[in-house]
Amino acid sequence: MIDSHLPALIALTFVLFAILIPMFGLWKPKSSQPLAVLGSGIASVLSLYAFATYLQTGSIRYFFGGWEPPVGIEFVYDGLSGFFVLVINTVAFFVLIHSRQVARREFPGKEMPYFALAMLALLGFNGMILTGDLFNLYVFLEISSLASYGLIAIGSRPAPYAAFRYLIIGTAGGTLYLLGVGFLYTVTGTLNIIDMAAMLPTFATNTSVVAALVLMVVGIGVKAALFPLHGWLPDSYTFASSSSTALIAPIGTKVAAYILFRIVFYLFGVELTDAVAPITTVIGILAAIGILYGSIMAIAQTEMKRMLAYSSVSQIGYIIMGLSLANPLGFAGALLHVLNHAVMKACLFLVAGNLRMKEGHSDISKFNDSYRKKYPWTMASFSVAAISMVGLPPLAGFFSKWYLALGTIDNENWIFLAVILISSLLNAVYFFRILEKVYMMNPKKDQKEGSDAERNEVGFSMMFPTSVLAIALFVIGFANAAIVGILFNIFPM
Amino acid sequence: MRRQEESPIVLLGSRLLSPYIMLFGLYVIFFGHYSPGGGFQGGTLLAASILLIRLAGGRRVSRLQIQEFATTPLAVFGVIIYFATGLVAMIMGGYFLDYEMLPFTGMEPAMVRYWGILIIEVGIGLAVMAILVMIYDNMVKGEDYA
Amino acid sequence: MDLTLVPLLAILSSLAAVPFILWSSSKPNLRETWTIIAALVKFGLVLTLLPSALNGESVTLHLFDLAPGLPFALNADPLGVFFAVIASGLWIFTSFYSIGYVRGHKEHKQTRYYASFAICLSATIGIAFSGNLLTFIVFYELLTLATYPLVIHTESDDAIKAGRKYLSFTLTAGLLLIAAAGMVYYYTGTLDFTPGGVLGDADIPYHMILVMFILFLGGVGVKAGIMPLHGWLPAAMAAPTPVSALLHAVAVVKSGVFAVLRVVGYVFGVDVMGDYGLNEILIVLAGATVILASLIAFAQDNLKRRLAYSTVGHLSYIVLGIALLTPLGIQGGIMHIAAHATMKITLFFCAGAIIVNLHRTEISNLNGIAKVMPWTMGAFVVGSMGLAGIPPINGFFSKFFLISGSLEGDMMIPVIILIVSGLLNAGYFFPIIHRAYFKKGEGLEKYGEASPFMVVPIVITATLSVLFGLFPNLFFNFFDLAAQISASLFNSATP
Amino acid sequence: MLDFFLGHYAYWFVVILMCVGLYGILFKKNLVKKTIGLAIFQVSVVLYFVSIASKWGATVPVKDSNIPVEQVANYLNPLPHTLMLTAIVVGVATLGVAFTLLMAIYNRYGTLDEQELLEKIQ
Repeated sequence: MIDSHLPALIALTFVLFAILIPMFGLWKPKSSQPLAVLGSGIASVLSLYAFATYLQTGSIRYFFGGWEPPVGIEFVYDGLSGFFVLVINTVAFFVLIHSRQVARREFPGKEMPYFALAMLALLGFNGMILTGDLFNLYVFLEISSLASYGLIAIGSRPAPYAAFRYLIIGTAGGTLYLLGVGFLYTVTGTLNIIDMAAMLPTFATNTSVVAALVLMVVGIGVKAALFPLHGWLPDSYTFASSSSTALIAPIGTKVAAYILFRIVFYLFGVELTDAVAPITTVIGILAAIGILYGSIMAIAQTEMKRMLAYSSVSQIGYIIMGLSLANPLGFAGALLHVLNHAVMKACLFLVAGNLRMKEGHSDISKFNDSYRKKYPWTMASFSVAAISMVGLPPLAGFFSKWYLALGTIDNENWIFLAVILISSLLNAVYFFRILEKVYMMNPKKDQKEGSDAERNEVGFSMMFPTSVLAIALFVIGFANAAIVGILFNIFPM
Repeated sequence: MRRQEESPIVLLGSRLLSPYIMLFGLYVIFFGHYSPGGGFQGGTLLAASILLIRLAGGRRVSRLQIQEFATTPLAVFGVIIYFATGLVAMIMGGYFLDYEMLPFTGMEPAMVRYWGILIIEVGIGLAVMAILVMIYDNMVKGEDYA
Repeated sequence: MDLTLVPLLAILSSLAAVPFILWSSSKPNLRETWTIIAALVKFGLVLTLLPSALNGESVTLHLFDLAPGLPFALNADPLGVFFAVIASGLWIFTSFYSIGYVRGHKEHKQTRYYASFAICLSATIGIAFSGNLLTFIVFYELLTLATYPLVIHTESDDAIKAGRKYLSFTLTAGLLLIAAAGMVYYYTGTLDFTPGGVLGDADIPYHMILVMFILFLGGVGVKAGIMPLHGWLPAAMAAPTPVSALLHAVAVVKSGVFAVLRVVGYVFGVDVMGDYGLNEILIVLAGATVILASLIAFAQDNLKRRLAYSTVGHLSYIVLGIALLTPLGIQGGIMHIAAHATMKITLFFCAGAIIVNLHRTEISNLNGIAKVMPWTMGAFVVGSMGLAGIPPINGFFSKFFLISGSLEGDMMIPVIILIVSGLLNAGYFFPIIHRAYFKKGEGLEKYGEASPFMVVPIVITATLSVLFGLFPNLFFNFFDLAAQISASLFNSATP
Repeated sequence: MLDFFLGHYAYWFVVILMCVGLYGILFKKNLVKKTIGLAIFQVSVVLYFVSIASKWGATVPVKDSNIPVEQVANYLNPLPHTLMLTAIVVGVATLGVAFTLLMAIYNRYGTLDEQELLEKIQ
């Protein structure tokens, strides 16, 4: 009986905990974080169970209020949404475990609002992924965005300004998306994705549809930080508190990328998308530029979180590029990269959080030899995640690049292939720079010798999620054949 | 020109208007399920009536109306009404918010829906009112929340 | 006896030693015992595969899928066993030698050194036993990564620079290899190493074959030190000498050469190489490298750098032999893998012994050292004579086959290149011997022979060079093995 | 041509409003004015939705005994209006968050001028 309710239950878990946290939080502020962990933990278990159910019985459609579409709002739990929900909830679960210490240190006294907002943001993300209704998607988009603005504003001194800039750009993007939905609604008279997908082919030549597609892609592109629209991202990720960044960075842009997948593959379908406007080509090129731009900018950064933020711009490019290839290999590669990048980036930002916790900064130029003595496990996790980002086998990062590379070869798109390979090298430059500093360099003679440093590792609640995510990279690497097998089945064509 | 003391005319006018706005808000909420209206609009009107007094009378007067600390629980309570109604429907075997499944015995389905929607609207109205007042209060306090 | 799991165990045996090495980092004796146990176990495991390899059989193992349709496949075929025997056998000597060298030199961070070394060996054996290109890439990149800490072991500025150079060369190479593998997979749908190649049956436009070949060349050519991709090798001499000895004379560079053979013989196939004239590219590059590297070696005063350039030259002997595409040429190339390994490791060991014992790295300082280090310099003579191609050392044998191979293919230029290069080898090695034996040294009174930990491996490897020259089939039947591998490439190519 | 302009006057109004909003977002230096621009931008889309749902001579979609259900033309389409109700709520929430952020910015830096802010942050 519970099976048919799963899509709603996943999202409603977050509603429940978004209520519970303020209730208990007013009375006992310390209970916020355990509650948030519990909430996301329940959601992760439900998503895992739902995905297992999906693999056995197929997709689930959930009609709210019993009204069948196109009248009512529905949640669609199919392979794509199931995969994304599973990824983001699991990653969020680990990040929230990590947040306990960070919250106490970086924003004491604001735990209750922080974790309530985190729940709302996750509600928004889950809702965006699960909903089968374009307008409902907009609402969830705004819920998640508003919560994200709040989460980003909780941070260092300039954080509110970064959040405000994100708010302006993000809301404008959301509004453009809404306008696009309006155009489609005037043409088709429905808002349900499945319903609209059936009708759209007859309106392919309608200029409203062209405009709608462009508006929606631009609007979502802002949220996904697609290359020229990424301006908000570096500042937001740098100035926000460690735990906000770790929560939003692996999840936020992925969900926006998910919407692009939904629009391109499910709403319009690839042939129709290309017949309407050369969207896949354009976003492919933008993604390629973004990959190179992000990597080069990352090399230029001296602050670790900022470097990782630019690296995110680059990595989201991989995902969008996989989408633009529009073949099974590119699709599987992009989705695998969603998983890999979520895990890698979460791990890397948690490492940055660990360093900020202990050192008070994450400035690369101050990294030195002593770190490997002081934080052996943190730095080991960092190494694993970094090597995976570079894309060396047998870690997870290699395989998503492998499938993406196969996808580009399949399309005979040699430029994209070159971009993927070059960017791996650029990744190597900015990650090995840190590894070299921490593991390979002798400190200068006048500095304190590395061997004098005492071991000063972060506590279990921070180390556990960091190391679990690092180990997950090995597991994903070795199990990728099974994962990709599932992803191939999800491919909608 | 800024004046610290209250203006009796404004306060009196607001006190006169406020109950009518509130009444209209209640009307909008309670007739929302079968005519134009509903929880959002009604809640906004309720909030307007409260905010009018707060604007005109300042904190001293407004404390007599709804205390600041009460807004969060009220909002949570409103959301809980909404959430619980949906959940009850779910537990009774329907979809979330499937009013037909609500456990009102001896009523035909249409009437169950009628009452179901009304309960939801009340919840929403309460939540909207409380949250709007909360936003106002927090802004007046001018604290740095970020 | 069921051998299915042996290749996997051979790979894992040194990897399994890593935790023990790390765990016993504060007890040097115990730590080094682990290394030696791992080396012996590994060698023993590899040896058990030898009989079946001599029968031309392969031991295959499909563990799990790395990607759908691309299993993590281990395939201990004759070629793989051949390479694995050399690498794991020489690791035993290097382990003993390392103990002498590292302690004698009082190196820091010895635990990291031994752990990285063990991982390197796992990766090398993995490369030897890879059954398809994807598995191969996995180990190839692992080797890159594990060698990096060894290259910059001294942590001096030079070493850091060398490390960066090494990484930028090898990582780029790895990416090119990935691209090449992707293209092969796209056109043929398989990445398995098949004797005779997989590209022969596929319908591929000429320019694509060419692109793939160039990508492969870039991918494997870096580790094989083909000019102009050799730049990292002399720089990597900043590493401690045992590293240079095993990795930069045997494991890493031979993996590159081994990869060339895999690509030529098992991916492209001899026929495809010949039909498209790809071997000519390889002959030109390898021939030029042989001559140029020898000439550059003349100009080096640093002993290890001279040896490094000599390595670059000799690697291209092997590549040249493969590129001849004649049975004897390939046989000669394969034998030269073994021959060069024993000879060059001897020379590097000697260089290391000199560094530890006398703290001298420049050739111009080596006057008269034969008097204090007779055993070491004796071995040095054997090694350099072998590289110059003087019988009865095994270098002569492989060179003989290389020349026969070129004659078999009616190619005169490679013959000339090989003969000239032999003379050049003699030209840059004999002055060292001359200095050591016939010039008068200064300040040598207080020194004696190096520690037995170092001298014994040196003497053994030098003896092995001579023994394999006299009896090529001694112990491991290298000669038969090489002949058989070479034949397998041609037999299956002509159905 | 004139018909085209006059016939779509509601849309032209929306377009102009949208441009005003965009101008505010892009070119105003004061963050409050930017926020106002954002609000105008959002409202223009709301008005667009309302305008597509407008219908002459139709009534609210509550069943009227005088108008048979079959005469759909006599009932308004309620959907765009309800959607916009939600969109307005979203807009209000956005404004709320924006002003909270602005207050935080003002408390920390004492200015809302973008130029000055950037200088102070650097």
